[in-house]
Amino acid sequence: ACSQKSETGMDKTGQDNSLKRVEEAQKLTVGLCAAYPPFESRNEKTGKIEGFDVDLANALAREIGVDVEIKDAEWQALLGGLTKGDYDVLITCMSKKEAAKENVNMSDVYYNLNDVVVVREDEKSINSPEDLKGKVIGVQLGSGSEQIADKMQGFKEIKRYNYNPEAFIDLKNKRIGAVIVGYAYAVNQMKTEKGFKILDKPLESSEIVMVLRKGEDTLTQRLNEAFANIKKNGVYDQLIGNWLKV
Amino acid sequence: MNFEIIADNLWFLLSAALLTIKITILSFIVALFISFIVGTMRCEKIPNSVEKMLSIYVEIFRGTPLLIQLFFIYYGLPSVGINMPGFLAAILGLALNSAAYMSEIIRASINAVPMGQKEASFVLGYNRFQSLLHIVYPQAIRVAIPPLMNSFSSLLKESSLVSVLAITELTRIGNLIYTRTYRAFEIYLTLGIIYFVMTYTVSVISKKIEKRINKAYVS
Amino acid sequence: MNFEIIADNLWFLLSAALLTIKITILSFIVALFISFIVGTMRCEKIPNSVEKMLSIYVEIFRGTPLLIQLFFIYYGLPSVGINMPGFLAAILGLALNSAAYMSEIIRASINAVPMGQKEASFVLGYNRFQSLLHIVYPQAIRVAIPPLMNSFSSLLKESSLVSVLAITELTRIGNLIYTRTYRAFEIYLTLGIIYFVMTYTVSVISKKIEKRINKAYVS
Amino acid sequence: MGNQILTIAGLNKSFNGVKVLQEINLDVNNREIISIIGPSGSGKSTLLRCICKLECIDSGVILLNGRSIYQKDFAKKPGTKIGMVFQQFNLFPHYTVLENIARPLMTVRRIDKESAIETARTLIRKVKLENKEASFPRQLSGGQMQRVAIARALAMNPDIMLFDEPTSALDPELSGEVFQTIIDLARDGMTMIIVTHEMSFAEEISNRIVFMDHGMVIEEGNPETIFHSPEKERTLSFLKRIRLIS
Amino acid sequence: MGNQILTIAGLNKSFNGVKVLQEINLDVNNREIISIIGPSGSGKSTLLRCICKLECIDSGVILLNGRSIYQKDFAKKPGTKIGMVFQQFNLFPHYTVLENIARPLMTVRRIDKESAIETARTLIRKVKLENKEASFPRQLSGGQMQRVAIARALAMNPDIMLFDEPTSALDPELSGEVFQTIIDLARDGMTMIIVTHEMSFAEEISNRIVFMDHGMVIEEGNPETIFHSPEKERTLSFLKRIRLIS
Ligand SMILES: Nc1ncnc2c1ncn2[C@@H]1O[C@H](COP(=O)(O)OP(=O)(O)OP(=O)(O)O)[C@@H](O)[C@H]1O
Ligand SMILES: Nc1ncnc2c1ncn2[C@@H]1O[C@H](COP(=O)(O)OP(=O)(O)OP(=O)(O)O)[C@@H](O)[C@H]1O
Ligand SMILES: NC(=O)CC[C@H](N)C(=O)O
Ligand SMILES: [Mg+2]
Ligand SMILES: [Mg+2]
Repeated sequence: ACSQKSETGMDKTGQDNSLKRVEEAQKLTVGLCAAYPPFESRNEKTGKIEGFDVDLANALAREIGVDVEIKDAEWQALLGGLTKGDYDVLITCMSKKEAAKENVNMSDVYYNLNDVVVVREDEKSINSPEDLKGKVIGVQLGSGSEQIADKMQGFKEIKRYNYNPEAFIDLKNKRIGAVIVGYAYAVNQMKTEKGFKILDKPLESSEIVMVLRKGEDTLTQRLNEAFANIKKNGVYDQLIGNWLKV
Repeated sequence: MNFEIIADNLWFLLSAALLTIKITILSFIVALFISFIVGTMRCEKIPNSVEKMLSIYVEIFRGTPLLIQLFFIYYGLPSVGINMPGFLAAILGLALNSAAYMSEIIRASINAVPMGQKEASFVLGYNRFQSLLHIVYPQAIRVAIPPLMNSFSSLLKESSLVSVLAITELTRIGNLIYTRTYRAFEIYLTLGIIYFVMTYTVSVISKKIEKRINKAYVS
Repeated sequence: MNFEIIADNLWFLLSAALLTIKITILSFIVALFISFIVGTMRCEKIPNSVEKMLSIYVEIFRGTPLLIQLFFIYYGLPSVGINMPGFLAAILGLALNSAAYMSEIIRASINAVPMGQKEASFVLGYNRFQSLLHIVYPQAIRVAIPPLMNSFSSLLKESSLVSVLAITELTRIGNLIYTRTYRAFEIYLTLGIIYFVMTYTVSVISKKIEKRINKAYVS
Repeated sequence: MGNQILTIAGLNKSFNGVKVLQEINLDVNNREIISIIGPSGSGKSTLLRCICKLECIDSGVILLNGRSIYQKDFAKKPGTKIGMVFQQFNLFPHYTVLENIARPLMTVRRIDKESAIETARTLIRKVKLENKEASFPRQLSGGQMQRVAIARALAMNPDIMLFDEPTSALDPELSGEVFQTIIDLARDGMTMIIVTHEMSFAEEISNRIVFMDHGMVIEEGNPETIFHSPEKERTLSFLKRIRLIS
Repeated sequence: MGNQILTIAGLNKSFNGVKVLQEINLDVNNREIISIIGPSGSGKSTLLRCICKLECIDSGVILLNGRSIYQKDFAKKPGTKIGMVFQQFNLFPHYTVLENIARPLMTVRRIDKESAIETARTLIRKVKLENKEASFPRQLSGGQMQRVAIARALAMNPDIMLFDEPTSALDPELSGEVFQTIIDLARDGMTMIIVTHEMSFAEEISNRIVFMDHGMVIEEGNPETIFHSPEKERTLSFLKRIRLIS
């Protein structure tokens, strides 16, 4: 069942040709799931996919000297799509834990993201993660937040949504008591939709990485170099300022 | 290929299948109820405005995707103050959708009862309601059962869509196992088999019932 | 209520609707092709094993949810080396599913052509293929068109499911707009209207065609 | 006049603007047996259907025992019941013979089950179908079905019985048994209006013959006169045609 | 023997184990006109259907112009064409009269459109339907349809024509025109086998009458003998019955 993997990552001799492939194509194909502002989402005015990850991808590609093609996909399909060969790299706010489910290459950590608990503003009974016992909480299916929730004990029920926004709608409509989600998302969420608050005490921190196919070391290395460069030249900080400043 | 995952999760899958069956049966009952009312009313002389409304209901639910109907009911309606739990929304969405199709079955079946039956009962002194209950329905139901069994099968399959409302029925459980194991082939194959066994059972039962009805009518 | 969002995104919605139409038409064409082959073969004398295989194909695709079929094709098949882009998987899934239903329509329509027609053509010296092409199909198609138009409508609605394969057709665009704006009511209402307009158009066209066929057959 | 049971006066009826019954006047005395004859489409069935309210009328009066059949509580008063026997029998296929007769009694008259069955049995004996009471209509011959239909109508204890071509759907051999049942009824003193194409039967059983054509009563009188020396040309030509065929 | 066009010897045919044709022997000479008569179910249609290969046979030989009809390239050799006219006409409803005749020529014989139409027109004139060539079958009377069917069969230039009760589906008035067409054909010297229940027509047109019963040829001979002094009891009783009815 593994035979088809050679058609992408390795050439016939088993050599890693991933960087060569990208350079020859003059294009880095980036997979992401555009339902996670501020990292990636579809601008409702322009219809373009935008966000921190998109700008990061562009900055890195510029370093390498290629173009970027963004491919939007279902969150649940991303890792499968990567192994199938649909993308060169996933830049989609994916944590090491999320990616570890599959045998993949990971870049250096490009962001540290806390998972937090979000509740309704008028919520009195939940003031710390411990208060979540006996409550119904919502998470996005297949996300790191889901893994955290699965590890914690004592919920009445974990509702697993295709997308975080659905969880927030249910939170707003009092169908669930809390949502566990990445901090940046939560902050962004509260900009568009009032009536929520973030519990002070964060849950766990996740290391966000770029994810590549197993064995594609040359491309992984090149991306790490490029990342180091933009960190040095200030582009990275500018991106943080644009998207993730709280 | 690795079917250990399936073996590990079999219990999980089967109890989810049970929920799928429960959802299907519940929404079928509700749909049956709605479709009988709608189908019957559309056969009777009713005010034009009511007839118009019913036909709009049928056309809308048959003319738009079930997926959109489910999203609208569950995520859309709260903003006009109608807020219901996911399970209820699922049942309601499935039932309203199926009922639109089923009401047409009921209507056709009632119309298949010869006019003379209604006339005979009227002359004997039955009122509209009695005539319907004692004379028309019992005959219409024989005609309606095979297509209604078919609707039940469709409902069983369509219930997979309520997974989008975060209800952990069979399809959702499949998705869940998938995001943990990434063994899509084995998982969706298994789901397919479970669904197939269910719909196949329904079709076998349906054929038996049909045969019995036909036999009763011929002998 | 806030329909500004809709106004802002109307252009996107409409171009997504165009993609929906494109997907529908493409898969309908593929389905038509498959269903003609399968439906025709099941009417002709073919080896028992082939007949068995075709009937299994039809039963499986009619007996399991389209959603599962899509998941299986897109996520499951790559692990046995069959790897295709989402768009292709969508078309293939929709087409295989619809074709299972449509092949039964084709089969019934071919069987509705009187035996005498095939016999007359045979006696005149037509071979099987010529008889099919010149005599049987033209007559079968008249019978098949209304139910096939209905299948087209169903396909249009079912194409909403391919949103789960991350194809930015109408339903997924709706979902994406909704991720940023949270205006579920307005968005899904609009989606519903767009779908309804499309299916309604199909049904109007279908009625016109039907009328024309009937007229041609009666006059 | 005191024993006039049915009075029809100035009855008009049209379908979609086409006059089907025109100024019909007809009086039926108690215990009288009237046969209506006339060509196809002359309005015979429509007249019967107006009398038992299966059709509404444009103008005119229909009185049964002096009460308009359109009075609100008409069917509830004693002496205001009309029995109708159809050409197509219209038995209820999902009821046995016994149920066909007993169920309407239970449903409409709210008679308890035992008495209903008793009445039904008496009537089944009357139409000589004792050994068929558990059969379903589909297991009976046409003649037997029609006799059940007559018994079913009789069970409601009607003041007048209407027959719309009761033997037209039957083979000639089967017509005999139905005629015999009607003759028995006549002997019991039932008031009847019979639409029929069987001239010899009409002549034998009737006190009066009504000849209709184009929605009008052309001529009426005793059987002797109508069949052997009708006044009107139209009656004569109709009778000639009918005799030619049979 | 030299002008024997069709030879049937030892033909057996059964449906699901039931013998329908038993040891049929029949020779047809060139220009001969044979009528097959016999009671319903005696196998007349089945015999014709075997000759034109609509049914396969259990055993026996069928030779047309000395060649087995089961030879591989049978229909491609000259002098091996069979025309068949059905009781139900079986015209192609989606073709006009002209197309019904011309299209098979184009499809089967690969004759070019102009010549096909020309041939078709000649035949339409022959069956006297000049003013109907653009009509569709549904716009024709039964007699006209059957004449088109005859013309269609003739167009293929057959060596022998088979007719299976060509007028049974027609009103008596319409039968005449079809008979006339067949008589005209006879005059042109066409070899024909006609299954018919019209005894007077059979007597008038045939050189030979074949009487079948229970799948066997009971008696054959010239019309004079068969109709007026048959040898076999069965033939006599069949003819008596037929005359009684008509
Ligand atoms: N429901 C209807 N709608 C329109 N026209 C009708 C309807 N019922 C009857 N008619 C017309 O009314 C006329 C009288 O019909 P009716 O059935 O009373 O004739 P009839 O004397 O009973 O004939 P028959 O001997 O054939 O039963 C006919 O011209 C018929 O076409
Ligand atoms: N396809 C079939 N399958 C089974 N039995 C058949 C089939 N076709 C004909 N038969 C049987 O074969 C026998 C001969 O039938 P055939 O049609 O040849 O009789 P026929 O002489 O043409 O009668 P008719 O005068 O009624 O047309 C009949 O008993 C018929 O039931
Ligand atoms: N693009 C995305 O949807 C990111 C998902 C995110 N990792 C989460 O925890 O939900
Ligand atoms: Mg009548
Ligand atoms: Mg025959």
